Amino acid sequence: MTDAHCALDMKGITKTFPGVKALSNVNFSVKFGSVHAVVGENGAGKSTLMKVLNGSYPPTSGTIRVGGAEVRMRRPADAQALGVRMVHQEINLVPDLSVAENVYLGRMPGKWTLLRRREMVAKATAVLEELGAAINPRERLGNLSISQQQLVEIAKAYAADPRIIVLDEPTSSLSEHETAALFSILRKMRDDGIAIVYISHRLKEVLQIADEVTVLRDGSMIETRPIQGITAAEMISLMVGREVNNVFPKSPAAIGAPVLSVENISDGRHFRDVSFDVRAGEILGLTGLVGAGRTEVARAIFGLSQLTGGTVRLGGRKTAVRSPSDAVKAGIAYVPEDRKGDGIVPAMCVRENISLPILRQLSRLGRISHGADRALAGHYVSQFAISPPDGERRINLLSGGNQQKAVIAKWLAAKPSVLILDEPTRGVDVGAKAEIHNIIGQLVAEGMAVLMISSELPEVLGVCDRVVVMRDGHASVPLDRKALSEERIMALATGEEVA
Amino acid sequence: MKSGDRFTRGSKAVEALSKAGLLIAILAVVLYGSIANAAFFSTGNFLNVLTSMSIVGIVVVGMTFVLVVGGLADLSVPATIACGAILSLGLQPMIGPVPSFVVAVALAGAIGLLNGMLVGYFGVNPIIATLGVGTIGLGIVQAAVGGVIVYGTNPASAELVKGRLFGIPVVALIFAAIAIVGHFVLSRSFWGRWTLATGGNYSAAEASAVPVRAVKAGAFVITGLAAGISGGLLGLTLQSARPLVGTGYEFSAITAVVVGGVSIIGGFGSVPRAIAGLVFVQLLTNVMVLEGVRTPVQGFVLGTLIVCAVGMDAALRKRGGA
Amino acid sequence: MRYVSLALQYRVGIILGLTLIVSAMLVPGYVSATTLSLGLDRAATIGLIAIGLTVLLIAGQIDLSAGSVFALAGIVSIMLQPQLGILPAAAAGVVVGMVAGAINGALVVGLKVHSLVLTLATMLIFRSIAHWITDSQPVTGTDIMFSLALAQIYLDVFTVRSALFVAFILLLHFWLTRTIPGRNVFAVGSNAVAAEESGIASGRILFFGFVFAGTLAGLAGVLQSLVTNTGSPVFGSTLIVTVIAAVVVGGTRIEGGKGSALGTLGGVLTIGALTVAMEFQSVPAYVQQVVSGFILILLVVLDRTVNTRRKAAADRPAFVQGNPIKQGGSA
Amino acid sequence: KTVCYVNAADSHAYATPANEALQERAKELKIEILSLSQDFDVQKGTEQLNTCVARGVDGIILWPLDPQAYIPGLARAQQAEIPAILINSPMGEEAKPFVTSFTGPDVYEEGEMAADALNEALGGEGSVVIIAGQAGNGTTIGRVGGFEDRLKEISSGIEVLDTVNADFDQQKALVVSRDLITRFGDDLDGVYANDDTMARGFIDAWKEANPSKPTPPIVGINGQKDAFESIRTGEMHATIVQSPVEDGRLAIETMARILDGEEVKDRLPIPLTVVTKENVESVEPAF
Ligand SMILES: Nc1ncnc2c1ncn2[C@@H]1O[C@H](COP(=O)(O)OP(=O)(O)OP(=O)(O)O)[C@@H](O)[C@H]1O
Ligand SMILES: Nc1ncnc2c1ncn2[C@@H]1O[C@H](COP(=O)(O)OP(=O)(O)OP(=O)(O)O)[C@@H](O)[C@H]1O
Ligand SMILES: [Mg+2]
Ligand SMILES: [Mg+2]
Repeated sequence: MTDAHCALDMKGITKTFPGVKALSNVNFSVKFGSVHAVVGENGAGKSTLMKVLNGSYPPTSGTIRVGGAEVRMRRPADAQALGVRMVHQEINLVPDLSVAENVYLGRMPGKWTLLRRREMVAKATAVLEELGAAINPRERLGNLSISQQQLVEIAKAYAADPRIIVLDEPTSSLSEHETAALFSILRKMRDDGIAIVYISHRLKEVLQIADEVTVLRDGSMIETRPIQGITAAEMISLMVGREVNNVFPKSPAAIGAPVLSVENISDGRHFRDVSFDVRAGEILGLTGLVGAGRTEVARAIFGLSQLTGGTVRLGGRKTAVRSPSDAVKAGIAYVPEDRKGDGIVPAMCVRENISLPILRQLSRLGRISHGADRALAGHYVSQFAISPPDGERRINLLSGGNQQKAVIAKWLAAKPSVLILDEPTRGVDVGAKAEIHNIIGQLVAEGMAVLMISSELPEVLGVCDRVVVMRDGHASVPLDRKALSEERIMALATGEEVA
Repeated sequence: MKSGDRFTRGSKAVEALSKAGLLIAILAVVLYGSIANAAFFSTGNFLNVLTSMSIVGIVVVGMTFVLVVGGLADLSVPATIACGAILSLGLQPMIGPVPSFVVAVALAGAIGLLNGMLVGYFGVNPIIATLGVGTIGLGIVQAAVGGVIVYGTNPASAELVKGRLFGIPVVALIFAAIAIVGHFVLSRSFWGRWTLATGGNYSAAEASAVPVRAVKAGAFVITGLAAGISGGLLGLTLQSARPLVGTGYEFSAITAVVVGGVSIIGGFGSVPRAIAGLVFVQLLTNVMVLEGVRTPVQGFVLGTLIVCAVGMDAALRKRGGA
Repeated sequence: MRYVSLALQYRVGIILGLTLIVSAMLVPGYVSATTLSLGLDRAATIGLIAIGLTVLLIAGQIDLSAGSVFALAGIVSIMLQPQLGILPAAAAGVVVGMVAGAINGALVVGLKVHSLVLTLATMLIFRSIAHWITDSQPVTGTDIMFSLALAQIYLDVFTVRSALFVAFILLLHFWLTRTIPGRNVFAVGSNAVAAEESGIASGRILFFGFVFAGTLAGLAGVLQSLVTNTGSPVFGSTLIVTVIAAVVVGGTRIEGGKGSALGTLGGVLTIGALTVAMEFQSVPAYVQQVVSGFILILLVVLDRTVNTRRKAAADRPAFVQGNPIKQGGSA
Repeated sequence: KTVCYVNAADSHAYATPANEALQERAKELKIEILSLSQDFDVQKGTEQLNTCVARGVDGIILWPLDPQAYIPGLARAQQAEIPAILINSPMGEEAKPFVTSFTGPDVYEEGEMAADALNEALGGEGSVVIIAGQAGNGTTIGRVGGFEDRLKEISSGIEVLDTVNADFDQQKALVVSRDLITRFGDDLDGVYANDDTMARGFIDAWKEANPSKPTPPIVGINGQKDAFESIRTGEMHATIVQSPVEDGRLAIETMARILDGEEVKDRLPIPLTVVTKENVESVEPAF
């Protein structure tokens, strides 16, 4: 493989972490002027492979060639010197610097260490414009929304004129519009001869943009194929090693009385006059573009932020939820969107994470009952097939999907009557996604009321009974799913059509 | 589905080593001490060490909570100790020894509460908050007593504290009781689990219905109470108290906790670890004094030791995959 | 609302102004060239150390050993006077500060440990060395006349010390806001992992941050020892608390990522002005303590209330993050 | 007239009564006092001298904590023609040209007196330990230096086994004493503590270790009430009384005389009294 088109050639890459062999003997190569997709289940090792390429993790063994020459990547700076740029799965920016400074982080323009700020801002403006992002380059980065930060992350890699660019799930928090803008840039870069590695769980996007696709499973390379002649179903079966047919299982459940109703709630900042109700045995979808205010609605209902107006009723009774513990008492549970930040306590084991919200119930005279604690974790580890099936393992050593299952388990242990799920399948692979949908299906079958926030329209249409669309802090009335299509939701979300 | 054999338990050995490391170090000091100095290995000497470490040991128990909850350190300890010592002696003529002690500890707890409110509810950096509260507290204490020494007026209470029960000094028994309660709370109770969770990931704990603000504040209240008890006992044993009695106790306590391998970033640690750190530091100091090592050299050795302890801990933690 | 937030942004300046105005009205003889120049000279010692600490705090680190370095550097600059002569000995003292800073930096970066604990340890170590080499006795310089000359006031305002302080703080301001390494210091303090991922050698920045802080503490110590013609192992033992207070009052965030040189200037001057004013009124030391503790907490609480926005995932300060230095992300 | 008083600390067992006595006497003498507290920080004190000069006072009373460091400040005062005197502790020879007088007890002399007392109690020989104050502190240096020099001077057979720092802190003294007692056991014939507080710490440690044995001769300094009590019961051999009240008063009185244009002696000591069982009933404790 020494042909001139070969931008990147990784051979026999193995990477072990204490307790986990994340990659074993992976071969991976990418050509200049092509988009190479990498797919695989959660924890398959996609991000790890890219971090090895980026110099963030030194490989345990294996060789890397860039443009035909063997190189050693000891730190990210080495990779950057070779023209490798990476857009991380998790946003990895400096909140206290300006947008422009973030775009040029590590390579600000200047002479004799003197910074040329005006030049930097002008260049950043141009790059952001090209990406279709309306962001002021002088704004402090920490003040931006997650999706805007994601765009800055992309702009940062793009602005560096890379020879090889790696995008690790760049679209997970982008709207369709922003995704489209990104794709047109990617196509342009490809035509300029840049090698692009594209990681995504959204197989539809992969089919749209990629020229080749590599499938990873359990840390091993399974296959590399041209995109022509491969279907989503084939990719899925390669990823999970078996056939998965029903991507969005929807089990019918008997719908009962409203459990949670909110009337004209506002928080004075992110949303206003939002009203809806969630009924027993129902999945109510809450969708919209990124930044529409869905997460804030959920956090406010759960007591993580305060409402400034409106009423919340549970089982018909007016309730004031001021803190998450109020919410738990009232029977509300919330699975947050930022798993790493708000979902898990990384240094604790799975068992300790699961029992956290109901510790008091497990305790007598302040002492946690050891038996009850273990039993609870054991129950959920086996019910949700959390892998590895060991409640004593530290949760941050689990893959993303398994972490997510543990977070959901944590909340089911609290026996809520309303479960709020915020992007429960974001960044989760198809296999785990189906499992999570199954779990949700079972829950509503048992009569739970579920409020599910999701940006993925196929998921919303496949799973939810009714859907509320949010735009700019305002919510539509709940719409029956039979009356909905992706186009209709998009129209409501973008405001291009009066409902 | 996914096979479990990709997952090994590589971190166990490292974990065991990090636990055993301190015990080995303690044994080494004991061994060296016994060989080097005849007076070292004797009941009398060990009782001395035990008595000497009890007062600071009580603070160590509290400080462990502060470090574990992610509160960095409580620098207001000298003020709290002074408050405990001065009030428990100064109020004796008015309300009697036991009520004075209770009032002293309660007021120390109130200082802890103030720290806790600032750190937990206002989000002030713990270093700044406790530094500020400590400065203010010490200032008020000094203004209150005008610098003069406060003497005890109740010899019976002093005898009680200085006495022995079954041959063990009473202060050491009090310390042991507090350490056991502290250990139980941190490792077995829901409050302790909350403390670990809050230190481990504040937002996740908050989103798991842990009352994070209260838990964070609680760690400072616990330290305040502990320092108050410590100060009260100090006052009673010495039968005199000055505003500056507590100087240096905050550093001694932090040193012990850190040498014990409790993470200063929070989310990890236990009372026995911290106490093992304390025992090690105390025994080492004892050996050095018995050997006639000069004070500056002692400081040098102690400082070097902390560097080694935290360095080793960081190295082990990294290999343990934290 | 906009005025309020503007006022909060420049709160150090406002507090400093208020202090000066109130003092001028209440304290006779406060507004005079001598008072101000001597006040500035007093502030210079704290100020020089504060300059180094500002950089470190912005980078998300702290140096508790500055007081010990201050004493040690001063002692060396005095002890070597007979052998080297005054100025070379002074240079040697500054080098001692630099070396001490390098030790701190190498240990923090190399061992990847929290600087709070590490500099607590080196604080003990450097202080012990100071006692060791002097046998706990103060040492005296060779030429008292040099000290007297050094304490002279020039141009009615500046002493050598205060001129150095003002010059350095202006340079620091320029460096932090206008140069690439200066901006990188903010990047490292705000999110060390992201900085490292972007090819910024955060280890090197931290190392030189400590060297810089050590050098300035050394310089302050040498100047102090030259001015007093004395090197003492007990010098500077309570200094670091005041310095931290000054820097934090100046709006630098102790968790890293935020701060400014001019803020530090404001903080140092506020504390200096306040102290002089209270001393002019014979306010007892413990009341002074209460006042400065109160101002410290007030300003920090204000800072918190201004900056309480919803916490974003990336908005957590590096100082309390799991990996203050790069440890290569996590799963 | 206004006099600047740079004191050691506002809040301290000895300094506080001294400050108060000085203030009170000043009121009688119609002198306004500008009181600055060093809080035991030399560096602060050197700078406070500048404040005094800036304030343009008529005289300066300085409580030095270091034999040298204040000289430039004093020189500046001299340039401004402000007379300065020292209270409580003297400074080095080089400081002489800059100060008009030194009033107060001489810590060095106290060390000498303590040496004499202990020498006498032990009959000129034996092994002792010194429990010293803070390392590097002026009082500690004087009291230890005076003691050691005097022993040499009278060629006493007393051997100093060890000098340990307990920072004028009773608890620290208690802890180090425990170790000293373990270490030297029966070899310990006497103790010299730099102040009575630390002597108290030693006594407590001794009683813990040997509940029945009488204490060896202990000499302290300061003349605190509880030290007097200990001397009565025989737990302590001697202490040296220096009265803070006299200390403070003498300083301001001297300054008043200087302000009136009188000549004063360059050394005005306050009386130091060695208190033993013989005279314990006839002497007033210092505080
Ligand atoms: N720093 C680390 N320490 C220990 N284990 C790790 C670390 N990083 C990753 N792992 C483990 O390595 C495996 C591969 O993880 P990786 O993040 O590469 O998966 P991925 O394919 O990117 O998954 P996802 O789709 O969830 O992003 C997982 O089992 C993960 O838990
Ligand atoms: N970290 C942040 N700091 C400041 N404002 C933020 C932050 N995150 C979000 N916002 C703002 O809050 C508002 C609502 O955001 P929210 O996260 O609720 O939207 P969402 O619909 O849930 O979108 P997402 O897909 O990002 O979860 C938006 O105006 C957004 O810009
Ligand atoms: Mg990944
Ligand atoms: Mg959201």
